[in-house]
Amino acid sequence: MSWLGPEEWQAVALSLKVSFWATLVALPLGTLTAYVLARHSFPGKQALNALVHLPLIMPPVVTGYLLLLTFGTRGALGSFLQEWGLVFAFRWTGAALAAGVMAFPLMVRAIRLSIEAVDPKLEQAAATLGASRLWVFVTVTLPLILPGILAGTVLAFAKAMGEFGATITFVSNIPGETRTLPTAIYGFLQVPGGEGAALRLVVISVVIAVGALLLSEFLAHRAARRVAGA
Amino acid sequence: MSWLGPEEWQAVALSLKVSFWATLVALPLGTLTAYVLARHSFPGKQALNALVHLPLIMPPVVTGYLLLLTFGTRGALGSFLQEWGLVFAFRWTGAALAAGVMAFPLMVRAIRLSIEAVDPKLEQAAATLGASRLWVFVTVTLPLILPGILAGTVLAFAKAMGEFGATITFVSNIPGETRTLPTAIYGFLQVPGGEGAALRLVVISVVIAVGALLLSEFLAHRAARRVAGA
Amino acid sequence: QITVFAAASLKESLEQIAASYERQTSDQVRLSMAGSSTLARQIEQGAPADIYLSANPDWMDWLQDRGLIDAATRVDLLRNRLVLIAPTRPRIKGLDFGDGRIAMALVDAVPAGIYGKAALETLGEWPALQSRVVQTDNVRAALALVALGEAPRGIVYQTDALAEPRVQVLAEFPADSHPPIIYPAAIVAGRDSPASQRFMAYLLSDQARAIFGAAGFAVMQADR
Amino acid sequence: MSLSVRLSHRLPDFDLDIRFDAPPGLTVLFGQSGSGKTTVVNAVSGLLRPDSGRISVENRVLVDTENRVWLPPHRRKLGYIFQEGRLFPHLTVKQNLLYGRWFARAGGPAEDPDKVIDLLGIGALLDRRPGSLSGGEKQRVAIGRALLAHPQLILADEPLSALDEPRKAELMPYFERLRDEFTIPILYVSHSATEVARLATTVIAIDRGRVRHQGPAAEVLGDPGFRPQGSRSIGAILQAKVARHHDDGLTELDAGGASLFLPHIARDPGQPVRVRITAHDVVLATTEPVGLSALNILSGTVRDIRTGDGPGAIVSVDTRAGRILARVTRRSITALNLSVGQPCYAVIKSVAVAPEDIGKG
Amino acid sequence: MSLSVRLSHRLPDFDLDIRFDAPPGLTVLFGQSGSGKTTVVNAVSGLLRPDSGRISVENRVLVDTENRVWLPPHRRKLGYIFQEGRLFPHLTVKQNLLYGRWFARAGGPAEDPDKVIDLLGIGALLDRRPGSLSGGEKQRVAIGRALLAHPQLILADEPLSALDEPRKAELMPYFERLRDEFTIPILYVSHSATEVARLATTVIAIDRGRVRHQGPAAEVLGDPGFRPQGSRSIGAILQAKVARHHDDGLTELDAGGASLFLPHIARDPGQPVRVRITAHDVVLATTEPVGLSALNILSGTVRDIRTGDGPGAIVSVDTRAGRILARVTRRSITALNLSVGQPCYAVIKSVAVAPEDIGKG
Ligand SMILES: Nc1ncnc2c1ncn2[C@@H]1O[C@H](COP(=O)(O)OP(=O)(O)OP(=O)(O)O)[C@@H](O)[C@H]1O
Ligand SMILES: Nc1ncnc2c1ncn2[C@@H]1O[C@H](COP(=O)(O)OP(=O)(O)OP(=O)(O)O)[C@@H](O)[C@H]1O
Ligand SMILES: [Mg+2]
Ligand SMILES: [Mg+2]
Repeated sequence: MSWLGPEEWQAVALSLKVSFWATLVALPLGTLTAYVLARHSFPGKQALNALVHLPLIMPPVVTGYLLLLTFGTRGALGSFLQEWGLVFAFRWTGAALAAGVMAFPLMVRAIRLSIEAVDPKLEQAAATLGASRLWVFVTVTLPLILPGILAGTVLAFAKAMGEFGATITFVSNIPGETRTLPTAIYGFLQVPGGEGAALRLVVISVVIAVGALLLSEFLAHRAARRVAGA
Repeated sequence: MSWLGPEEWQAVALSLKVSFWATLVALPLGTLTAYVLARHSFPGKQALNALVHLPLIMPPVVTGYLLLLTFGTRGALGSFLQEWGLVFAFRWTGAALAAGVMAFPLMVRAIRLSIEAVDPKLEQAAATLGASRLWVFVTVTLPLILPGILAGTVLAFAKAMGEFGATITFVSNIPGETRTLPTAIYGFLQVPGGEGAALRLVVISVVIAVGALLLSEFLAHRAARRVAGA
Repeated sequence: QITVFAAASLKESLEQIAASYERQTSDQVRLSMAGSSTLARQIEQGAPADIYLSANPDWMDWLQDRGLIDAATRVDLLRNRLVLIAPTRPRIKGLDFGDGRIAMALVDAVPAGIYGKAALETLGEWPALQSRVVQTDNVRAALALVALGEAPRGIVYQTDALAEPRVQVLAEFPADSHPPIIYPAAIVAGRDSPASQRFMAYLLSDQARAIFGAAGFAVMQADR
Repeated sequence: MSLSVRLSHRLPDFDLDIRFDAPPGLTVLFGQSGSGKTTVVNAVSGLLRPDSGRISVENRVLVDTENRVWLPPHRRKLGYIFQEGRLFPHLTVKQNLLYGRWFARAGGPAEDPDKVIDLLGIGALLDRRPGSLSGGEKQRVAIGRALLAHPQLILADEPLSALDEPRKAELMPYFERLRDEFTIPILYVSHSATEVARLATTVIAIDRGRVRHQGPAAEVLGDPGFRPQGSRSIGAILQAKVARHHDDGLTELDAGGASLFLPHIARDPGQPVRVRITAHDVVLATTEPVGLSALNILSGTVRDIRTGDGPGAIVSVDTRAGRILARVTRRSITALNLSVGQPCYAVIKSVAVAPEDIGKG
Repeated sequence: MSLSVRLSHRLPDFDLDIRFDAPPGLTVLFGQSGSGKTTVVNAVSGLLRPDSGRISVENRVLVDTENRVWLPPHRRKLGYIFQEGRLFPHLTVKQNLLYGRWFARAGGPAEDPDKVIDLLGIGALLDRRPGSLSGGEKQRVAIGRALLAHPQLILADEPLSALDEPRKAELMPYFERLRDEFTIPILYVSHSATEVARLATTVIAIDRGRVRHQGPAAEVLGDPGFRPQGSRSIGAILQAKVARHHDDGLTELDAGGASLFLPHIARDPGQPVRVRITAHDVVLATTEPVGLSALNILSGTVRDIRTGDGPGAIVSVDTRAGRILARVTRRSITALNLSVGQPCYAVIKSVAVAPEDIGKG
């Protein structure tokens, strides 16, 4: 498309990369967290639950600031992880982290709701047939919560595509490294006459996210039809 | 608490009011939308689905801007509604609208997942006992999706408490009218030395939202225990 | 009652001014603080603003072009200066860009960033420094990056640098290295009332100037 | 005809094409697992929309695809006892039971809930929720829920299969009462020959989606050629009247002039009863037996002898009480030299007639 | 003892306190709805953690609260047929059937899936998902799933209740084979006297959470004082050997020297069988009857006469074949002047012995 400059394409590509990785890494963690919250009770459970929801509650800037304090080069965890070669500050990885953190509560909620809807009697049946807890999860729980996983994934992906406040606060806006679609859009909106360019980018990001949404609907529909038994 | 000035208390009260109304109005609409998306298929269904997700996908500033264009005093819908005495622009009602719109996809997703998990056989059983479609919904579906409704409500409320970008873009940051907690936090972060005050407000908003979260967990837990049969 | 839409960076000073103004008159002042662009668009959409106070002339021009402000009332209220900052330790002096990241506001979008980029271009440093620049959505975030030590250098307004004890000012950019940093104010079209005029006048009063000055702004002469 | 069903519907791998007309009373759908019984019931209930067909109950047309008539399930005035319970998990047992009443409609028997609860033995469960009930308890609540909905048509899909014998024996008279006193049409799916024999007015035997036998219960069950459920279900149904109750606990019946002694039947003298005499419980004798513990010895004439591949044979004997079927071995036929037209005696023990096999006339 | 259960557990409104020891073979839990059968089975399976107790199977301790032993369900090597199916809705029938194999353990009979599928008649359903199966089809898949899991202990909670008689008749020999050939301990819940009589090695009758009767099947079922399921379940179990197959389709059994003629039994001469003669199928005679279609007439001596409140009585007769119970009316006892010690004849029709009531010895 000729109406997008190379810088914009770069932002599109970066946003895709960031959202993809944010979603991918959040998925197993989110599933685990959702499972633990849905099926276990332990001291500190509600604290974990609140922690997961924090990014939703706080203004994104605050979340970004806290990420900066924690995962920045001077941050407690950041300096520790840096020794392991894992750098977030001013890197696209940091953008992915911010997007992942912001998307996490949405993902966990969706998956948790699905897990709570699984009939424990089926899991018990699997156990009597010799499946250990892990196998029960993999062969029974997981396939049954597929709709929730899909919903959580698409919510997280959409959120990651749209995340702006925490990302720019945490990793700034470096073209080619952390300049995602939303920060580019924000930039265009700050200058008079930038609306046109902003609109183009909004359309692109909507098209991508809606595409992901439709794909997830299609997959969920297929899974549901199979379970209903056709 | 003496460490909050009257302006801050005003912001707290306003945020509560805005979030409460945003959630309250979104609830029936969100439930209806979720039901339609979960149980019906019609042309344009995926368009509706995409529309619901838009606020999640687009950067909040864009959503706020679109709200401004649509519901502002000069906006197409805004000027129409104004004749009916419904003014959103630069009013707390507008803040509630922005918060509601931003929270809507989260609420719809949660409720929809729950509806999809309800066994249609139970709804059929209710129909054979004489319940019309509406009654089936009220007496069977609704009580069974209570966990989803609670999850959707608390997600929406938390999101509304934290919503900033769309709100400030749509209704500005007018004390007593549209200055919610997040916009107040933003204001403090824009001036030197405001971090302390910002932090206090963050703590308040976290306390409120976590309180709502714990309440919802407690209610969901009770509902679940009752269904499991004690 | 009058409503003032003002750039968020003016929050503290304006709140003090409004307070003292309210003490002196029976008028009530409401301050709505947000980004200049946000406010300008809201005024375009009929926001109930009486006075607009922008952090840069561009958005004021944008409104003026659309006839949305009362051009006759427009004044350049304040000036600011651009400085290079670093964390307080180690102590350095001079226009030393060091190595590592340089935190700035968005160089194509946010005024502080635009001015900063212009200054660096004038000084011929931009090509060399460009790749080291990290951009934030507002100048306060750039300041925070330096204060936290995440970025070893930053370019911010003097007003911001003065109030942050964790940073030191290395140098001030020459005033001619960038377009003048001007905060214009004007009464919104159709909002011209005795009350708006009274407050506009108060903004230019000595009392107000003293408050702005204490915050680090350079006060313009009311010569237009 | 009270219940008229024309139904054709295709499912992947299964093809249903059913037509039957049943008079008022209880119609049993009989057939092996997977033969399409539940599918038929679902079509009558409106939960399944058949590809084509017409179903009417006492002149109410429930569905008629040709004339585009479609009554939605909630307007069919049903009491549907599902094969799998389907209790509402969020409601207490009591709320489940009274659910149908909330939508109470005119007509249909207004059963007293306390009586039904008592009959089903679920009085202690009222405040519980279905999640913690045992299998049979769930089944009983499901029965109660359907019966208390003021139904004008009862659909019962294997309602008693999860229950123990004494409980079954308690519930069968209840269905008889619905059939006889309230004259509600009942469509009843069952695998049990006892239930069929006792309750059925009409039997519809289906097999792989098609009706194989249909007719009055006495006819279908008395037909020696009908044995879809194993030979045990063959038997004759005799119409009789209560003649007298004896002090030793026996009830004397008058069956077409012949006396039959059975264990006490709780019905007043003069009332009609019907008695199922299963063929394998009848002993034949060529000379009048003496010194036997069996109290009922009916003289008659051999009407028909049918032998199959097996060692057994079905002998029909016409007696004053009606036609009686006896299942004997071919060896006995040879030994006794039985032939059509020959006089003989049918020996029936009083106690061999199971209490479940005695029903209201 | 193969299966040893000591169990006490409190539920709201229900208090379970069960202790029994069962020898190898098939142990039937018998009792009315809500008596605690499923709760016991769940404790054995590990799905319920009892408040206190000890359960062991063939010296494997599954749980011992005192010594803090707890084997989780997936290590108990079970094949649990649930009362309510519990098929995996996301897997095909085939995947459901083979689920247990994925976790295949050493030991337990490695049944050929094709054979089990064939026996259950579910070959045509393999690619379907449980959602679209009929009630009985689901039940059959659930049985197959448990049997194919290489179990070392089978728990069957009313496995046959949703099935029709012919299918039941086909499946019962299969459980016999598991019991006899593979010697897998089986804990089996049933409401059906036929199943109990045919399959049970040991009967545990429970009532409101307590064991009321326990012992070998022949003993418990032959005890005239035991009639929890209505009088039909009383009967004697005779041990016999196949003597000969006759051309006319009858099989002659040798029961302690006496001959019994029954419809063909598919077992080789010399093999042991056990036959349940229900008390209400036996006719007593004081003089040797002649000209009767009944082929089996055993002479013996009245051992015991028990009368109750009803019109009936149970007469125990010692014959060469073993003790036989006869249910007759008190009127007959008076008429025949029966008394203890008196010689008499027990008349048993060949065909009165239901095929379901004949099992492997
Ligand atoms: N969670 C629970 N809370 C309270 N009572 C319970 C709970 N679970 C079971 N019960 C009660 O315990 C009793 C025994 O239940 P169980 O399921 O063992 O019965 P059962 O003998 O299997 O009956 P059925 O033949 O009807 O299946 C029942 O009365 C049941 O209501
Ligand atoms: N949705 C479906 N898709 C494909 N086949 C189906 C579907 N629903 C039912 N069937 C098949 O239709 C046949 C009839 O099912 P139905 O439930 O009517 O049997 P049934 O007579 O009630 O049997 P049971 O006694 O086992 O309950 C079965 O073979 C079943 O597998
Ligand atoms: Mg069925
Ligand atoms: Mg049970």
